[in-house]
Amino acid sequence: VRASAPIKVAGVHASPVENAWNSVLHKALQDAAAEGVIEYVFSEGISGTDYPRAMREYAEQGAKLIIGEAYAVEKQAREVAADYPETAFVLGSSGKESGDNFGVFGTWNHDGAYLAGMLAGKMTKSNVVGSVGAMPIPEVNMLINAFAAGVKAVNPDAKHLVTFIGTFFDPPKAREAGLAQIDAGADILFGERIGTADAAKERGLKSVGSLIDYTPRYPDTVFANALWGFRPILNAAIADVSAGKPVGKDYTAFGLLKEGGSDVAYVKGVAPADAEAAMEAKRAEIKSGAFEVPRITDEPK
Amino acid sequence: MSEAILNICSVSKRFGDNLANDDISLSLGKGEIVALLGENGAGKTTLMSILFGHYVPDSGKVLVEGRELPPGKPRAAIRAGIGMVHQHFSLAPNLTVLENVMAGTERLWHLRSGTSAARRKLHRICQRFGLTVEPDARVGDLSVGEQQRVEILKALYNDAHILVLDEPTAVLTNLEAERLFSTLKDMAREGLSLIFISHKLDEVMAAANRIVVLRGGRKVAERLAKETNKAELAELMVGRRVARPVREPSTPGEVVLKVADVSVSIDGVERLKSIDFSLRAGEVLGIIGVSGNGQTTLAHLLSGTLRRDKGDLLLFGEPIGDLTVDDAVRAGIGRIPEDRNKEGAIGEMAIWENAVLERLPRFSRYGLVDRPSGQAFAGQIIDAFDVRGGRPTTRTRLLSGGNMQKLILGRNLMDRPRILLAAQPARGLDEGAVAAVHERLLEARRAGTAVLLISEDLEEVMALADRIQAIVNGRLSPPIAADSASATKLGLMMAGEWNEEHEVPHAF
Amino acid sequence: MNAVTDIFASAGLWAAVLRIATPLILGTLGALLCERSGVLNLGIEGIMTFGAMIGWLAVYNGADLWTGILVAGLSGGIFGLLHAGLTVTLGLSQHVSGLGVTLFASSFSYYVFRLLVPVAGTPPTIEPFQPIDVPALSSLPFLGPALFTQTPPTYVAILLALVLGYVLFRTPLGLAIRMTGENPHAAEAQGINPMAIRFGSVIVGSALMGIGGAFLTLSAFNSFFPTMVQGRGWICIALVVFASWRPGRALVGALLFALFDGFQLRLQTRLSGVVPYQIFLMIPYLLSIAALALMARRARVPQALMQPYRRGER
Amino acid sequence: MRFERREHRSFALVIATPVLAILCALALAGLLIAIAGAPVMEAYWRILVGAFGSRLSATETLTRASPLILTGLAAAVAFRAKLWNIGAEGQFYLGAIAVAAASSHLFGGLPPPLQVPLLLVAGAAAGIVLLLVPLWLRLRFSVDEVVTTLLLNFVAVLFVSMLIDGPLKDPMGFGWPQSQPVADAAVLPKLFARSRLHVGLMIALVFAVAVHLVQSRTVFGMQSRAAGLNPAGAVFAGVPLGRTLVTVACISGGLAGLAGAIEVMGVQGYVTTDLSPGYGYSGIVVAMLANLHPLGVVLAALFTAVMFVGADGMSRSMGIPSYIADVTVALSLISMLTGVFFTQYRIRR
Ligand SMILES: Nc1ncnc2c1ncn2[C@@H]1O[C@H](COP(=O)(O)OP(=O)(O)OP(=O)(O)O)[C@@H](O)[C@H]1O
Ligand SMILES: Nc1ncnc2c1ncn2[C@@H]1O[C@H](COP(=O)(O)OP(=O)(O)OP(=O)(O)O)[C@@H](O)[C@H]1O
Ligand SMILES: [Mg+2]
Ligand SMILES: [Mg+2]
Repeated sequence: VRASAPIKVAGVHASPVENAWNSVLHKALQDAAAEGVIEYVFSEGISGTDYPRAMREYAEQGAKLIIGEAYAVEKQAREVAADYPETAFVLGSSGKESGDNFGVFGTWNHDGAYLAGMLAGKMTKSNVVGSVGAMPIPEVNMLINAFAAGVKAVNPDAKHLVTFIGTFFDPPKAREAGLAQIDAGADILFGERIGTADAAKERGLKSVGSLIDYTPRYPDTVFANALWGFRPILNAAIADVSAGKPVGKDYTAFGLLKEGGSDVAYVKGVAPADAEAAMEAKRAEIKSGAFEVPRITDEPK
Repeated sequence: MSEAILNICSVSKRFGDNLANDDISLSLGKGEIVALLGENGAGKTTLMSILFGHYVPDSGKVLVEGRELPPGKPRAAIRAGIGMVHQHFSLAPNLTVLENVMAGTERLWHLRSGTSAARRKLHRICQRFGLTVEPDARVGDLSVGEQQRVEILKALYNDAHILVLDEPTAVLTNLEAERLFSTLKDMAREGLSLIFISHKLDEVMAAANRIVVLRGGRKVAERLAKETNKAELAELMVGRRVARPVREPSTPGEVVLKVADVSVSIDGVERLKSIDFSLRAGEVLGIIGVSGNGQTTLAHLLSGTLRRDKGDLLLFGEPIGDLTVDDAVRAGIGRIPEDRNKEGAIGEMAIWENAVLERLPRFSRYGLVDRPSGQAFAGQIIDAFDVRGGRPTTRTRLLSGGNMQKLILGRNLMDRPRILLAAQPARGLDEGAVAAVHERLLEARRAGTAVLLISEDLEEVMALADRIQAIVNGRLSPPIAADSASATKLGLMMAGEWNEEHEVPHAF
Repeated sequence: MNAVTDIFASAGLWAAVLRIATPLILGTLGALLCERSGVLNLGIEGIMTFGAMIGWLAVYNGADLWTGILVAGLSGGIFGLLHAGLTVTLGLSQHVSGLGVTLFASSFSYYVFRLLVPVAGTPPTIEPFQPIDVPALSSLPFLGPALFTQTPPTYVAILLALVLGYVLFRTPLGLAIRMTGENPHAAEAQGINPMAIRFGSVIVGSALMGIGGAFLTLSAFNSFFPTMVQGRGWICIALVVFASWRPGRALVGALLFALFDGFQLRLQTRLSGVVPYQIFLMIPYLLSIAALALMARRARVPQALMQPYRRGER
Repeated sequence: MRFERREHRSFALVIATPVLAILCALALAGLLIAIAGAPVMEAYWRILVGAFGSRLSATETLTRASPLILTGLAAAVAFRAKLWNIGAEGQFYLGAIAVAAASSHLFGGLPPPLQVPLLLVAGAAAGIVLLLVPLWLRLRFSVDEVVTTLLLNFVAVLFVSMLIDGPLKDPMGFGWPQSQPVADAAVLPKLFARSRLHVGLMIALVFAVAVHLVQSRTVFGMQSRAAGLNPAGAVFAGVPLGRTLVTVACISGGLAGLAGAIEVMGVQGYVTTDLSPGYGYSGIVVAMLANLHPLGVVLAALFTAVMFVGADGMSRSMGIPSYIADVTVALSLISMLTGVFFTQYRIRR
């Protein structure tokens, strides 16, 4: 990123920024602002009805780049972008880019989930692992499927349980779902939702985090995380904007492990050494492009 | 009569522009029964509400045994030994008798209700005054008479030695009222002091030692019962001589309404059992009966708000099946409901709206209400029937009971109905208003209207009706000519004593 | 079917039931107390949110857990005061005021939270209540782990249900509250001050709601998230109806609902995706409506519910 | 101290009270803004700018007011007849999903002049159906409708959630729970280019006037008012109580369903479970603010929309937490309700 006047970036978050996914964006943007690369303003908890207005207001206020999520407003978001050709929009989306100024990115941290699954598969004593997710939407499905695939890759006999809590925002409920899985025999939990690790912690078991690094929050519980970093995507977008290049493209790849966007973060020495070695080997393969983690967006069973 | 136990000193109370109590003073001796008399809206209830602490007086004070009561504190009044039986019952229908009686009698922060002690105390009081009720019955399941008893028990349970009863007999049958007054007299002999409010001069003369008359918020007279008479009291109340009109002889015309073998059930209970009667043009047919025996059902049936189970209704000789309100209005049946506040008018609506609501087809075109002609109609009623206190656009709630009754009479009589159904037309009204209503009914009769008068007031029926039938337990007695009727005979009829068959009267 | 019996035979389910039920018990008791005095309190969802936030915030700033509970209760009481002022003193329509309180209390808690806890990443945590073992009982086979290893607020909630039942049906105060809910005019005629009773009931009831919310952040979880109350308040309103305004039945109703939820979470791990999860979530609402239809005839609804009381007005 | 009902309201009072109420709400909101460390006076200015300051903000305010007018009318009509319909939120969602379903499965091929009215009717019908359930429970079992309509809101949203997760799920929605979109022919025309303001506003205004005329001029209006004020009296006067209530429910539920319909056809294009930011609930407060007067509902809806859109925009330009918008709306609703009360009552010692 070139050192020039910071460009004005606006974040529009449909959820409160506590939500793990939004917090990844929010943190990356805050960091960039702290470094003086951008000037960051944001709105959070913006419902679908208000979302397009927030985008328009920021565009009218002179934001050069607008970061956010188009999931609930795919159609309208593109209309807004078409109305403000001078502003760059880069939004989390399951759809395609459109025009010159509407770029998209997906949340592909399944590489990390696969690798964490490889550790979990070797660690489980009961041979049962569990995943707690919000709702069976594609990106959540892909993540949980990748974790399960990682487990199966090293331990084909392991059983994998899945629970969806039906909402994005109910940590106590995610915790109950986790406890239910433990009661059903699981001894390692993959927490797509915050709250899951609390169940593992309560029962003295291990857990895997997603999107952000949960280990500091649950030092003895969360031994691995399927990290997703937004900074590479952000940097790429900022670079395009600064260079005056169109942002109408798919930025997802910048979030892949191969590109340094996502990764696995794990506490060394928790999993058996051979498991860690196997996992590191696979990680190198992914990096080199020799191996690709399957992307399955069907609802996990 | 010893020392005054209660003194009300120069009490005044204003509601908006309305001076409801104007410098009223009143005293009550131990063991004395004072009757408070006055027109509707004279300020009786207001005065008693001040005494009991429901209202704060603008000036004046209340002394009990020489000590001043703090204003606006019902608790203090109860502690000072004042018990009040309200004009409109104030009971919690879902609670038991015992709970209704006990509530508020103990320190709120006690950790446990003294239910068994309370039960014993209630039992003692019941015994002493001969007021029996089942302590664990749900109040909502009790009859009106029993509820009245619960109200009195509530006051006695609080060790009241001054008991205030606001129109206690308005909803009671004659028999119940008699029993109530004999209990009250017993209480007075036991040293209780009583104030009661009533519009019924007979009761007042029979029970009270002393009578205080209010008019327009002021005390206008005070008489010992033995030194006055009904006529004087009526005059004092209204401020002029009032005489109830009496019917002059006439010859009735053809039969306009015939009810043949009609039965009606409500919620599975047969309320009317094969009743028969016919009504002729230019006559008043009086139907008497103790409340609860089916007269309300009969009134509703003929008003068009109930369906019959069997039998025929013949209007002007034609069978009409079930009568609806629309049918009734179109056929020229005027209807005066028994409960004017609940059924007769919609308080929050304007006078003109109440005047036209039941005859909207006449005051509308293509589904649109014809406001000007509706208001004109209401104006005519106001002029012709001397409705005081409002213009066509005034909210009806603001009218007093008597004026509301005139409005209801007016909207029915304006169009010269062929049949007029009058259920308890003078209930709760003062002497002046009663006379006015009776005059209107007789006027309609003279004009050829057939009047069906349903009433519990024997005096009223004897004064107005040409023929009288009694309704007992859903059955109708054969008619007798009013000229051959006497209070005793009618009393027997209301007890079900008529010739053909012997029915067990409705237990009360 | 085997799966079902397995689930019911696991102590974990029953322990979960008590945990899930606790905030519902507290909220339902609060709503029930308000309604018994004749005031519908639809502010519950917002009051629970605020309780969850402020209780957590107090502990985060160094207060101990019980102080956090107390603070949540107090804040609930203050919102109760607002609701009572609008509905009892002014006699405004209760459902409208309640919706207003919910709107205000929830948005206000998010606002306060965001001002005081600027975020980066997931919100900070506190050390929540730990399960305590009831001496002797907790070592019972099955029953011990199922019922007697809960956090203290759970025991308190159950105790409160019994206490409220006792107060309502065995003490003079309870009788005064019930009479006010049935007919405030009758209460006043007995020397009871219906306004004071309603104020007191709404304040105490709302305090219970606040505590119910705080359970979410001080025991069920360890940090606050906006929108985390997730409709639990509305469930409580339904449960009051289901319980036909009796604390004992409210306790049973809350446990039953929690059983559905706990069962549903366990069933999913075995047969995921057979029945849409929405069906499970609808059940408590539909059951409450059915319960209402069945008992409405018996008219045990507090008769003065939602009717403003104004002194000296007929 | 006690309150006494005013029989006559002076015009000055009717004007002064809401002004005072707004000032009071703004003062409280200002306090919160000051706590956030922002300059209060500028914030007030920003609220104004945010609500009317540009073509964008003005059209956005009106866009938000459109469904609020309809849900406000839905509540006002029902409350007048003492039918306590707290269920406009659920009716809104059913109206919306009915439109989405009908457009993608029934009428999708029809040209706009046919399809648009048919869809509006479908939306209204769905709202009606949802309200008829609690009404039936009330008429048949005398179940109080406050609680049933409230509870059905949650049932309705869950039902919609189930549909958009299942049979009505958009296959092109990348697995997200959202309904199939309405056909292009069903999209309501925009009133201005480059804005979201659509003819739904006109529909809402027409209905406000229509409801006003029906209530004040027609036989049905008078009868439904009577039924609300005093059912026994209405029956005695020959008002068919059941039929009147059913008609009222049809109007009320229909308006709420229509609100959902225009929101889908005019703004969103498809249904998600966060389609409504509480339009149904706000509608109730809007109706109360308007004293249940249909034309007042238009003003009250505008007021609510101005407060929200203005404060929301202000939060963005001042960089304070965006939750301030909801706080401001809540404060102004509460103080307006209190204000409306004091136009009806006076304090007496
Ligand atoms: N709560 C009130 N608010 C306003 N005015 C009232 C109120 N209560 C009574 N009034 C006024 O006080 C006057 C006296 O009313 P009150 O009820 O004392 O009459 P009353 O003598 O008891 O009549 P009735 O015989 O019909 O019971 C009425 O004319 C009425 O205008
Ligand atoms: N809450 C009130 N506010 C204002 N005025 C009232 C109120 N209640 C009663 N009034 C007025 O009080 C007067 C008398 O009322 P009241 O109810 O005593 O009439 P009434 O003749 O006694 O009727 P009824 O015989 O049916 O009891 C009327 O003018 C009425 O407008
Ligand atoms: Mg009277
Ligand atoms: Mg009186």
